[in-house]
Amino acid sequence: MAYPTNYKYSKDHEWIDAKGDMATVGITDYAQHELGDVVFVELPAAGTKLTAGKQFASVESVKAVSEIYAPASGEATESNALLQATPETINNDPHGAGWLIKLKLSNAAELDALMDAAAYEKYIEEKKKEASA
Amino acid sequence: MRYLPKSPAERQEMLSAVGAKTIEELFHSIPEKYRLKKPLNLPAAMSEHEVVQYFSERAKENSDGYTSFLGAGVYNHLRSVITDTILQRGEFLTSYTPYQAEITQGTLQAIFEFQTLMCQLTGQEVANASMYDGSTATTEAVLMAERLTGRGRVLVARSVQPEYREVLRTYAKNSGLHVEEFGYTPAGTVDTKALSGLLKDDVCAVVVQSPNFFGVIETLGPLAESAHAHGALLVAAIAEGVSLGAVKPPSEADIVAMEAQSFGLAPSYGGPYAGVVASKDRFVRQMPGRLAGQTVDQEGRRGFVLTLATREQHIRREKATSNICTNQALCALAATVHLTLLGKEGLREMAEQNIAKAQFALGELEKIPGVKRAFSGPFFNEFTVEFPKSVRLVNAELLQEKIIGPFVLGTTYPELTKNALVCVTETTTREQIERLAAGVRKALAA
Amino acid sequence: MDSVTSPTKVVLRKTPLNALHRRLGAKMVNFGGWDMPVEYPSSGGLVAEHKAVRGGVGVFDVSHMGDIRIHGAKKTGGALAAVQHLCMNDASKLAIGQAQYSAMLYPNGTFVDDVIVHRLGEDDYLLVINAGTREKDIAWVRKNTSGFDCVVDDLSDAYTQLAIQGPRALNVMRKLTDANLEAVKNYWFTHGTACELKNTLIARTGYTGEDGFEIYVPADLETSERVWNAVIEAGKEFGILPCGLGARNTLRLEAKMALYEHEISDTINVWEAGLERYCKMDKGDFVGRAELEKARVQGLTRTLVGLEMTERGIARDGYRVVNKAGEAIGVVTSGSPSPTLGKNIALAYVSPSMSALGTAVCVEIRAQNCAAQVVATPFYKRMRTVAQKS
Amino acid sequence: MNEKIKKATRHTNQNEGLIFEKSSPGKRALDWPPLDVPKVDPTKLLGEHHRTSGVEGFPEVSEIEVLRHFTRLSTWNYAIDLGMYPLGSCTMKYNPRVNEFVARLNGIATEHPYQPQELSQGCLKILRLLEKCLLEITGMDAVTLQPAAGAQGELTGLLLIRAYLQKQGNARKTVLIPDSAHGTNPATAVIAGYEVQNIKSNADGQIDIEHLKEQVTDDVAALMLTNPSTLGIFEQRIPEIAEILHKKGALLYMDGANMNALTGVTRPGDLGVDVMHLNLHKTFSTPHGGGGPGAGPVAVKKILEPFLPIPVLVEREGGKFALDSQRKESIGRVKAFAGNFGVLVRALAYILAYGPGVRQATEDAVLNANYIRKGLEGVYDLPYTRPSMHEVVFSDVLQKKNGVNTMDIAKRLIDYGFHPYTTAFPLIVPGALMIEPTESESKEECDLFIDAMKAIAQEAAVTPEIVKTAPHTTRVKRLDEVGAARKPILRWKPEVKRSEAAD
Repeated sequence: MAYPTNYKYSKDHEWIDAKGDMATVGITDYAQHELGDVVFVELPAAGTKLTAGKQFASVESVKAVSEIYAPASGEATESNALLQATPETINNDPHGAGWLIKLKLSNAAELDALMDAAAYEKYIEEKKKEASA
Repeated sequence: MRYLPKSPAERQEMLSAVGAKTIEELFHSIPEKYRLKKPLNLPAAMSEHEVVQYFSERAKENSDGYTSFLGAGVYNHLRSVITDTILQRGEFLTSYTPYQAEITQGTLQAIFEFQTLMCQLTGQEVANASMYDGSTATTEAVLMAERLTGRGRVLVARSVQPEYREVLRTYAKNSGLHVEEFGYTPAGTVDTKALSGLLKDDVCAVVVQSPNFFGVIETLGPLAESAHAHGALLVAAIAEGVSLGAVKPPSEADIVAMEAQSFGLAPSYGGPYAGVVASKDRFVRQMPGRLAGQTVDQEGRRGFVLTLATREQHIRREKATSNICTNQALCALAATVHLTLLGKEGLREMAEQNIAKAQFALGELEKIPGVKRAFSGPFFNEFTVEFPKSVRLVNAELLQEKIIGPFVLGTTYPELTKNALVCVTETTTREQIERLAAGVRKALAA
Repeated sequence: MDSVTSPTKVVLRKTPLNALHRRLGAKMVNFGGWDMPVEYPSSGGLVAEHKAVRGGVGVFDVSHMGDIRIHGAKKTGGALAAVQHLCMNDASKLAIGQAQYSAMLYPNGTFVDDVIVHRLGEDDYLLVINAGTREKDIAWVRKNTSGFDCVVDDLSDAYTQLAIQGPRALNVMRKLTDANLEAVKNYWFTHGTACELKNTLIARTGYTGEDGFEIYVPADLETSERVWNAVIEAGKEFGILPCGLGARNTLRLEAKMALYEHEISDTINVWEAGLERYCKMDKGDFVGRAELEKARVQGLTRTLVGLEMTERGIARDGYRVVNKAGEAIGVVTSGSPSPTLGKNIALAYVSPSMSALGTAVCVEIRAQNCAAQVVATPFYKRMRTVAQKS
Repeated sequence: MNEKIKKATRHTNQNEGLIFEKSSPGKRALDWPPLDVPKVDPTKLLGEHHRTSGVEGFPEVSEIEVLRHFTRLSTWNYAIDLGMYPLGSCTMKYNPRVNEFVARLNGIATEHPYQPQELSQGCLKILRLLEKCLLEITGMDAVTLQPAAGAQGELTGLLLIRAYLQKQGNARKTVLIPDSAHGTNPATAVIAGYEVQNIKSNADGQIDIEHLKEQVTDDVAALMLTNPSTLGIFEQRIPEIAEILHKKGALLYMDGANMNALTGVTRPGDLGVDVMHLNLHKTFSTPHGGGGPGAGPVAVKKILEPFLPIPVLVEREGGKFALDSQRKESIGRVKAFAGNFGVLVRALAYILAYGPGVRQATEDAVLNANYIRKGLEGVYDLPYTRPSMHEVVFSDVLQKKNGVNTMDIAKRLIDYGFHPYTTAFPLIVPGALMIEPTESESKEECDLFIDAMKAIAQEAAVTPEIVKTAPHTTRVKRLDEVGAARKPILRWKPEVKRSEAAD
């Protein structure tokens, strides 16, 4: 699956799509692939404060729980209600309908620390090599 | 040794196969000086017959031949031969936790049926596959409430089984949970004034038991309302499950912690029993313990699996909802078979027999001068009476009559040294009750 | 194989070596519409031929096999795309001079035919197909490559194809060609002068489970017979024998190589046939892939296993396999005595629940249940040792 | 006739619905003796509390139906009674039936935990003798039989450590746990109020001593060690490890899950262990019963004795025994009543049957594990080559080449008539196959197992799909765990019939 070039990506495999100080956050196709069939998603309530690099949600497959870390700091304004009934949306459309939360950025500058699509794809290529090695 | 399926020749053969001369070689990774040189100092090996003999002799040193009026959390009810016949099937007895669903459908379906029965009994929406016992189930229920509310104060009624409260304190000590207790009224029910005094917005759960330790049935509706008014959850403990055959289920409670010993499990000097945690669907992700779920296989056939395992220790490790890895599957199976045998009518009749016998017993005791009912609240098969003198002295006299007297409330309630908790079940005969009354009369006269 | 022993009828097709076979006194049969030698009494018959191949060397006329060449037209890549679309194995992994076992599938994941794909050059491939399915195969290839930028030639009648098989095949070939055969590994091929024929395709392939070569020479009668005789001449010192389809069948059965209409057909899919190693689901789309994906999720309903008769009796193609209770649980696809193992063996499709090695079953042989058991396959695996220098 | 792999077999298969689907009003499976006291009116007595019409949805069936229902269900289970159950670190050994018999005796099963202690001397003597045996086997100084299972034993052990350190003035912060440990360890540590710090195993699967030295600070309360480790390898430098901890005032906790490798051969107490729990349902053969009940006694050194949970079994003058709950330093009560007495009885029956000969069981267990290791070496990859004790851990790397993983092999094993080994644990071995035969398996059964494992390796190489889609012989195929977790169905509900829905 292609990695949108207008997104930024974290080493923990979250993506963030920022427009001004409003941003949407989700997990990457690579992440959902590693995780397998998603069965449950735990998201923060609107108003929750997020700190870059700190856990803010968890995504569960049948046999694993993965913590999701905030790619940037800010305040959650909305969480994806769709995921409660159909968590598989994360598997089917990780970069689109499978988004996790909307976020009001407190420091847009943090985004500069993240990878762009090209850098991220190189990054996961490395990961795959390690895995196969 | 009769349990070991190898001949000396076979042992030699296997040894040479692994390339060792002596068995000792296989233990070389244990530093020589730490290997035992002499045999363990244990009693000499016993034949099957001798083993039976040893335990038969111990059995004779117990209460065989005595009539008991003890309950207080462990109840002597009728147990069917059928239940034990099923329990002793090797396929149930010698099977492991059903991780390999394809070859443990028997255990899994039985657990699923257990969960269903527990929901029907307690009026809750979801029940787990069982835990150690009523005391740990109550504790786990509180920890669950703590997780759900994120609060650290829990209010427990003093009329909850004393050992349940002690276990809760042991667990609470290090999880930063603060346990406070509140008292009871002359009716024997929880003191709602005292409760509302303590109830603030930092409370995670209010814990009550019904029928409570004094045998009195609590009214849960209002308790739930006041708890909810402060964003707290109501945890209802049930020590005597049979009561649910005649008493309204604790549906108002948010979490129910039940002891299932009354359903086909022998008193067995304190265990093993089976605890249950039942609750609402919306809380299921925070439930402790195993859960069996219905699903389908590749060919669309109904089957069962352990599910929502991500709550458990073997996956969550330090983030698990509980450190318990097992349920009490075999005890839960006993309860499942027993309740299936009882059925809807059977359980109702059983419960009503308990009520009738308890009422008769209270009547007989109240005829005795100086003996009076201690609490006015409605009760099931246990009730509290007050003697004109210490219960210990009365019980000592009763022992002469080969009667094990009622539970001495004074042991855990200093203010109740003259109060006795009498338990009567369908197994107690009219003749035994009359002997108790006669014995008490004699003891008080003395 | 019943088909092999049934008497010749109608007008059969002949290979350029047909007359030679008859001069050698071969027993001829109708094989998929071809008039082919089943065994050569002069060689000592099927068993002798079989043993020659296992222990020394034998030569087969396999000119009845079909050959389809697919090569790029205007821009390169068209042929590869076509082959990838047609065949289940991953042809993009082929180096020039390399071949691979593969198969063409129907959209439902069953077999059109199994093929050997040779990469002749840059965007240039040769598919060697079965005799019985020639016309069908060629039609299928044309139909399914129409959309691709490539050219499809049917070269089936252009070649006489000889298979020189056995541990001594290398010694024989050394005497016939200047090509550096040591460099030609199993399932690779080269072009070299053989029997004075320049630029002859020499492939280290075969259908016997032994080391061996298959050579492709011009199909005119003169050349064909000259080459055949040269091979026999060169093989004399190694005790070479002319071999017929009878031996070819027992040899491939011991090696568990599929035969069309038996182990594979238009009603059997890849998973059932146990050929998943040659089916690269992750190479991208190809005909049959989608249905195979579904079939995989549904799980197997039958699977190909090897049987060894534990009671007297020879399991034959089409016989029922039954369990102890006599309920049908499968069917035999090929069966015969194994000259190498000295046992009666068979391949059969059975329900997966009866596929565990050691499972006891019965084969219904003329209304009689003969005991057999599931055994590991292939029944015969050759030692991977190169023939000693002579 | 030559059937090399005898165990290749079908799984029993008889259809059976849920008990609720058999229910029909009026059927009953149990009758009551007539009431010998006056009948009463529950509504009058209980008022608003009265559940007038019994429990809604409870089944109504006859005795034969109940017996058949559960007997049929039982045939869908695999069990030790049917064959080898090589679940690594679970010690699935033979459960002697005499143990069941004695646990059900009148005067044993019938006793009430609150009955007078002078009428409980038999029970108390049983508990005392079991305590003595466990102390002799572990080489420790004191023991509590209270904990209901291994996990609760762990918690008890850590609470004891906490209480002990607290008394020195500082309970400390962290518990060290090897990366090879069972998931219960970290879960327990947290419930005991400690932070978890992982310590690495070295290439031999042993604790990296140098690394350990750095990690043992004044904040460390204890190290939780499983020995032999979950790799089935004995931790050789354990006395040294104990010393490192003790120097820093920390204690050594041993998870006794694998005691089946040591009983009668060496004693944790002599190795410097301060506290440990035992799993009576593993080493001491009490039946697993499909997942419990168990018992997890905790044995300790003298320094921890004052903190043992109540009640504590004490001997009074005149050789009388009593349960003492008046102990001010105790960590309190971890479970109601006197432990899982019924389980304790079975464990003692097991020990009495062996006596000092219990060492033979340990030897056979270790012999079986090494025999299987030998038989499968080369066929399966052996990531850690140090000598095996009671279990052996392979990995699936050789089979992965054909896309076959440990779970596939495990499921295929079912078709060969065995219960799978433990899959994908310990975590430090990717794709682990963890095999523990126990002493209860004959040479023949071990050979059958080896044959089956070889046959599967062969299949994984030639026809992987048959392995990947296994099992094929069970009454249900692989089940949809994803569906079960996404839309949980955790109880039966009656389907609403149209007619009812209408009115």
